[in-house]
Amino acid sequence: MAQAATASAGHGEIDEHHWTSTGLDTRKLAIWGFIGSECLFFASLIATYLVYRGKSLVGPLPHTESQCMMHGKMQACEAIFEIPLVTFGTAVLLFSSLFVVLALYGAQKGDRKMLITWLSATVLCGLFFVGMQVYEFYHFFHKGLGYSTNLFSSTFYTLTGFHGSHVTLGVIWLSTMLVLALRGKLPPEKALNLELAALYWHFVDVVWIVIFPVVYLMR
Amino acid sequence: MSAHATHGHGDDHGHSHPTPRTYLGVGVILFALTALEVLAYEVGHRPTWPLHGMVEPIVVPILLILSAFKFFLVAAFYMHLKQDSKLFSNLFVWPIVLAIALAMALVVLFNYWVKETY
Amino acid sequence: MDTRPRRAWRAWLARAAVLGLVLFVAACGENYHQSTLQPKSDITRMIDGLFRTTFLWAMIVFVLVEAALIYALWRFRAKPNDPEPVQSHGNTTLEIIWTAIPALILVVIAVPTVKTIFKTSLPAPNPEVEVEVIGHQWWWEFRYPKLGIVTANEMVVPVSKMVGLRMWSADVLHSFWSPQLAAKRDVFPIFPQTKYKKVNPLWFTADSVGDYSGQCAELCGIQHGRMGLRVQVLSDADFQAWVAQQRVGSPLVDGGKPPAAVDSAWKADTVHTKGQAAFVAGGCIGCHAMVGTPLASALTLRGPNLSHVGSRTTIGANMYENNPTNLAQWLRDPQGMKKGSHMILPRPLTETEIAQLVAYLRMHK
Amino acid sequence: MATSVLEHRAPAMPHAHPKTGLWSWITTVDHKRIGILYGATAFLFFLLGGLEALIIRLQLTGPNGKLVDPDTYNALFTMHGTTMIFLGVMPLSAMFFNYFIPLQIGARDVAFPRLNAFSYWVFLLGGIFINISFLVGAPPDGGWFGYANLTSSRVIPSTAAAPAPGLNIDFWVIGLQILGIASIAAALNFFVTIVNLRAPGMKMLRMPMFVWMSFVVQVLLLLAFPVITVALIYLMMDRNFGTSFFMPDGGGDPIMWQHLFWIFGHPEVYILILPAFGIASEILPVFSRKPLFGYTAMVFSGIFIGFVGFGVWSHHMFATGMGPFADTFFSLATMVIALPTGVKIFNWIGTIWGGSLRYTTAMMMAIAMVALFVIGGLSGVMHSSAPADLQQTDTYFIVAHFHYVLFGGAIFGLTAGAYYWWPKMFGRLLDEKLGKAHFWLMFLGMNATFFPMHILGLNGMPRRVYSYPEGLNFEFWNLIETVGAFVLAFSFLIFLVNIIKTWMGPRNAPADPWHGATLEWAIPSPPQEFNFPKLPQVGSSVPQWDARRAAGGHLPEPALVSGEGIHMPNPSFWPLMAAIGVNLTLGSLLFIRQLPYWYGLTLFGAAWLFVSVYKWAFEPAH
Ligand code: HEA
Ligand code: HEA
Ligand code: HEC
Ligand code: CUA
Ligand SMILES: [Cu+2]
Repeated sequence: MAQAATASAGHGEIDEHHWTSTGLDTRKLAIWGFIGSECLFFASLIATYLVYRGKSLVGPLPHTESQCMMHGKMQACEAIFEIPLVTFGTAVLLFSSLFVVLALYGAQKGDRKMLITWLSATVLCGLFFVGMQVYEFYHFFHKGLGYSTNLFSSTFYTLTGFHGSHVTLGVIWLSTMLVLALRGKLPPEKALNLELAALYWHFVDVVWIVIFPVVYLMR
Repeated sequence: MSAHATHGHGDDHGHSHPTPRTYLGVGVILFALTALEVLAYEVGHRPTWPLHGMVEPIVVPILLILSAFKFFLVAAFYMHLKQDSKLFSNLFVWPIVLAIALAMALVVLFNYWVKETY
Repeated sequence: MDTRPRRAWRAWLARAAVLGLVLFVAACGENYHQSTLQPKSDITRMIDGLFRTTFLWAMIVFVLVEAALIYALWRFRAKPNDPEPVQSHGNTTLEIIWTAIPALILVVIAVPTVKTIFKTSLPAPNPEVEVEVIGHQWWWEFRYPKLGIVTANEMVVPVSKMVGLRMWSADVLHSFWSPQLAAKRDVFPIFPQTKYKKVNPLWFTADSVGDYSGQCAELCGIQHGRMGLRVQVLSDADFQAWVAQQRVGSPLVDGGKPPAAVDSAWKADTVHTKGQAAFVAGGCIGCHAMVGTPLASALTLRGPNLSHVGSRTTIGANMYENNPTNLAQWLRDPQGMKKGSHMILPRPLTETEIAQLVAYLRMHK
Repeated sequence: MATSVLEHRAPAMPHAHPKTGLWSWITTVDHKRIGILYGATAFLFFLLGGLEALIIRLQLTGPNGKLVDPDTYNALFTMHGTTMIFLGVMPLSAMFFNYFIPLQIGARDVAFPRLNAFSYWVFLLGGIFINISFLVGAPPDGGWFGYANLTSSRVIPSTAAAPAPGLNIDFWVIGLQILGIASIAAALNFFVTIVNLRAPGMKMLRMPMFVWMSFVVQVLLLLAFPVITVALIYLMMDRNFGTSFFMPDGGGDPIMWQHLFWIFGHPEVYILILPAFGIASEILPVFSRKPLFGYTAMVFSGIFIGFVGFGVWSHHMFATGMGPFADTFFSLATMVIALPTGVKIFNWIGTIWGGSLRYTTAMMMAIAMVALFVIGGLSGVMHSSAPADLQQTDTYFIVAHFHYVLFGGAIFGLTAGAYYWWPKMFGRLLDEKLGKAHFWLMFLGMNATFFPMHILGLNGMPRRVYSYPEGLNFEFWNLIETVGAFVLAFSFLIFLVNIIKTWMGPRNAPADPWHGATLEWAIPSPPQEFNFPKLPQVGSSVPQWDARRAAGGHLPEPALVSGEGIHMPNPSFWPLMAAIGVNLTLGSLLFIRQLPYWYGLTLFGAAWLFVSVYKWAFEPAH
């Protein structure tokens, strides 16, 4: 790891076991490469959503009333989206991004209290967001929007579902970090471990920054 | 070995390390931007609200610009791309450029360049 | 090394080269009855011209590149005690030249390409004959909405008249390909519920009378290999006669009801009446529209319309010649004749029924 | 380098690693061993794909072939294409990535050795998974690009009840998803390795060309695979949960599948060819005794190919009727790729020009790759003209094109690499006489098999047909093709004989049998576990030539050293466990349509994966 290179640097000699050509940490490079790859994953999902926008054959539809099949008969269905709830979820996710940098700051400065406080807050926010999504899905389902009801539902659930599963993975990862922090196993030298999780978490957050307006706000 | 590798996580290249204050500031802006997004949405879709006529036709661009700005803030400050190695920024930016290009190409291919029925 | 075997090698090589050339020339000859190199319509001629341009330039590049390569291989082969070759690392002028020349060649190809794209990819402006092409697993349906004709696997068109096709599919993707007349284009499924319909256009003006074979060109399941088609180009007079004949009992004319005179003639004909009884009893009506049967007007059945099956030259989508033996075998064992085909008989037919049906089907020209 | 999330428990002392035995292979994290595993596995899959091709050829030898049923035939070409591409050429390339990227950049291992092992195991299990379909009688049969809606389960929504769809396509969908995980993991690993583990002094523009092309490939993999993953997920949902992503009856569009597939599929073909380009760029200079001509141009043309490769996908869809603007765009974009590729060809010729050419088998294979690829490339340019492609698409003209680039290009390139690097990998030189026989038969067989396909295609023979009637006169060239295919098979038998013969012979290879230019030739053959006792210092793109020149033309044989004090990563068994977890989780999805309670197995697999990943993360890496 790069931090251990300190010993030999400056002497014109290299520490062979910690040599990296760019001086950057290898794991951090990997997580960024992975994030780059994930961009294309979400791009494909979002592109499909956009292409199929407005092409559903039956309701329910996201923003407008429509005819849809419910309880075995065609009837008028209300618009699906409830903007206030998602807005709140979005804000929570944004805050969690803030919290996790604060936690990382604490980890890097060796401020255990700061680390644990903000990391717990992050995990809670993440859990809240997942909970919000589960609630939302449940609610939508009861408004007649099954997974295969129409193109909107399929693309919507797949896109937000995969985002949600990324959030879930992030929560698991951050919780692991939290446990380590509680056990005092996240000293400043190991802050990088948290940084990797945090990068992933931010990525999941910025994906939502795109999804929120594109899916929920654009009619 | 290059000198900067001695600094540990490779996260400060002579720039000042951001402080919780910066993070908080960014957080406030992010929140404000989200509020603006929702405001734009509401104004754009409620004919009775003030400024509706002005906002309605440009709701989508407004939303896209605001969210791009939010995206930028999180990436630059929270993901430390502002201080970190340029390489990381490249690893993020180019895939995004490709992603946007592909998504736009698909939308165009499906909506503008084909006539469904002859 | 002894030089003799080498010489022998060379002689053989020369002979092989001559043989190769002969074969290659033969390869472009008229022997192939489905060849893209034998265009017989305006659109395929246009495409063929374009192909020849690209082919010519590709050949030029090919010869130059391979010649340079082979020359270098021979000229610079290692000899004992070679000094170390000059360690050249590259040459910017050369790089520019060998980017620029290919770029020019590409421009030469690109210009006719784009021109032809704009000429070929749009629907026919005002076709004289309109045909709807509908792909089915694994046969083709051809409808002439304006002429009131529904037929299968064999499209009949007049010579020197622009034919406009509108094409779609009833199940999976297929691709309509008539190499000498119309090139190819995929057909996409349209189901009754489909809101956004993708109907693909194609058009051609055949320039000589003849019988041309073609084939489905998109993998569409087990019998994709035998989803053939024919296009018959007739003189105008022959075409008019064909139209008049096919209109009798077409689902698009009078709901499949034949003119009264024809109808009563048939009713007096035992071949017809017995055959029709077998047709109903054998379950054929479940999948086939047939003049005189209750479902004569149906357009959405599984199998081809059989009202004029006797006038077709092949059965099973250009798979078998339409003769009594093949037809009988087809009815005896459709799955054996075309494995996987969607023609599944509700029950095996008796030999009598088969004989009756064959006579009946062949009678309906 | 460690992958573990935590290293606090990692004791910094050298471990005694078991060096032989099955267990040592199962737990190995050594990039060289993993490379060999990749190579051996992929070669077996290649033979299997070849066997499928031979049956295809036998069926088509004469008109109205009756050897196999039409459905079996469909399965044969589907599995032949899938196997050759995903289980043959890609992992054969991965063998070379594994073995030679670290050696050529002067590293001790890849960045994440355990992730590397994981990739291999996932690939192996995924490959087995997809082939098990044959044993249960449900081999995939939708073509290697599995066009929807043939591959969606609701094909005919008519009155007659459609038969319940078999598992055929499910094997394919899930198998490709599993293989995708292996590819992404490996790509990430090599990407980081190349960026971060180059020896001191090896700037990016000093990297060997093989490493450069591999680098481009990793980027393409990282960017292209997510797209097909999404497409496969949609297809899986359409098949199992009644969605309509590609089904017109629900408003979806089968063309969406084609776009998503080819956005992946076209970059994929460069994923297949660029490693071979890299290998040729290693071999040609060495046996010409001249450095690679136009190094920088070669680097940038490779990058350019990869970049433009993302903007041409719809040239596979000219017949779908995209309208004149899209046709024009994709035609022109496709043509542009001829330019950087041409730059490569011309620079290769520039490399041998004025050289002193030694015709080893490796050299001959590499030259043949250049010569044959040009043919495939030029037919590619003929397809790129959209209206002309309306006649060519889905005919044997296309089959000719892609076998010239895939067999003439990729397989010749990879075989060249095998001959070139065999002594480094196994300490034994392959027999040159047998090698030349292999070469000539392969060259001959290749042209006999695939050249006539041009003629047949233009003369109207469509691809993917299980038989053809007599009247069309296809039989003569088909017969020649079949003969050619058996010549090819025979050439590979000679290769096998060569391998076995060499295997039984002594270890006779010096460290640098060819007077190579790059770092892998500076160390013993085969290399020791740690590769380099001391990280090399690199001053140019041909470090070994520099060293040789500095030493006055003769280098002493490098000595074996003890490796005392070099920490190598610990062997680990968790990568295999995690790979099993991946396979259980995804593999069990095979049955969700039929038997919902298989969800239990999915959950079990996920739990298994979860535990394995934690074990892996908390296991000491060194
Ligand atoms: C290794 C894999 C590989 C490679 C490298 C390529 C390279 C190219 N391919 Fe190919 N291609 C495939 C694998 C590959 N292809 C496969 C597998 C399919 C079929 C998929 C399927 O349907 O199953 C396919 C199909 C395919 C199609 C679709 C055909 C159809 O189905 O209708 C097209 C159309 O444009 C195409 C074009 C090209 C072009 C222009 C190149 C170019 O990159 C070639 C560039 C090279 C040269 C041109 C030669 C060297 C250059 C010079 C000597 C310079 C001078 C040249 C000129 C001025 C022309 N390919
Ligand atoms: C890298 C890729 C690759 C390679 C190397 C090959 C190699 C070969 N391919 Fe191809 N092929 C494809 C990729 C490849 N192929 C693809 C993508 C398709 C399209 C599929 C689709 O349409 O979906 C295709 C389709 C395809 C077709 C068209 C089928 C059709 O459309 O109906 C044919 C027909 O001749 C063919 C033939 C061959 C032959 C004869 C070889 C030969 O070169 C094979 C030579 C190798 C051997 C003969 C192996 C030696 C075997 C032994 C020595 C036996 C021992 C065996 C064991 C121990 C198990 N292939
Ligand atoms: C389950 C549906 C089904 C039933 C029942 C059925 N057919 Fe068919 N038939 C088909 C289909 C589908 C085809 C097209 C097969 C192909 O070419 O792949 C076909 C093709 C034919 C053809 C060839 C038509 C042509 O132009 O190529 C004839 C003749 C025929 N059927 C006669 C009959 C007769 C007579 C019966 C009753 C004894 C019958 N069919 C019952 C579905 C059916
Ligand atoms: Cu219809 Cu192939
Ligand atoms: Cu392509």
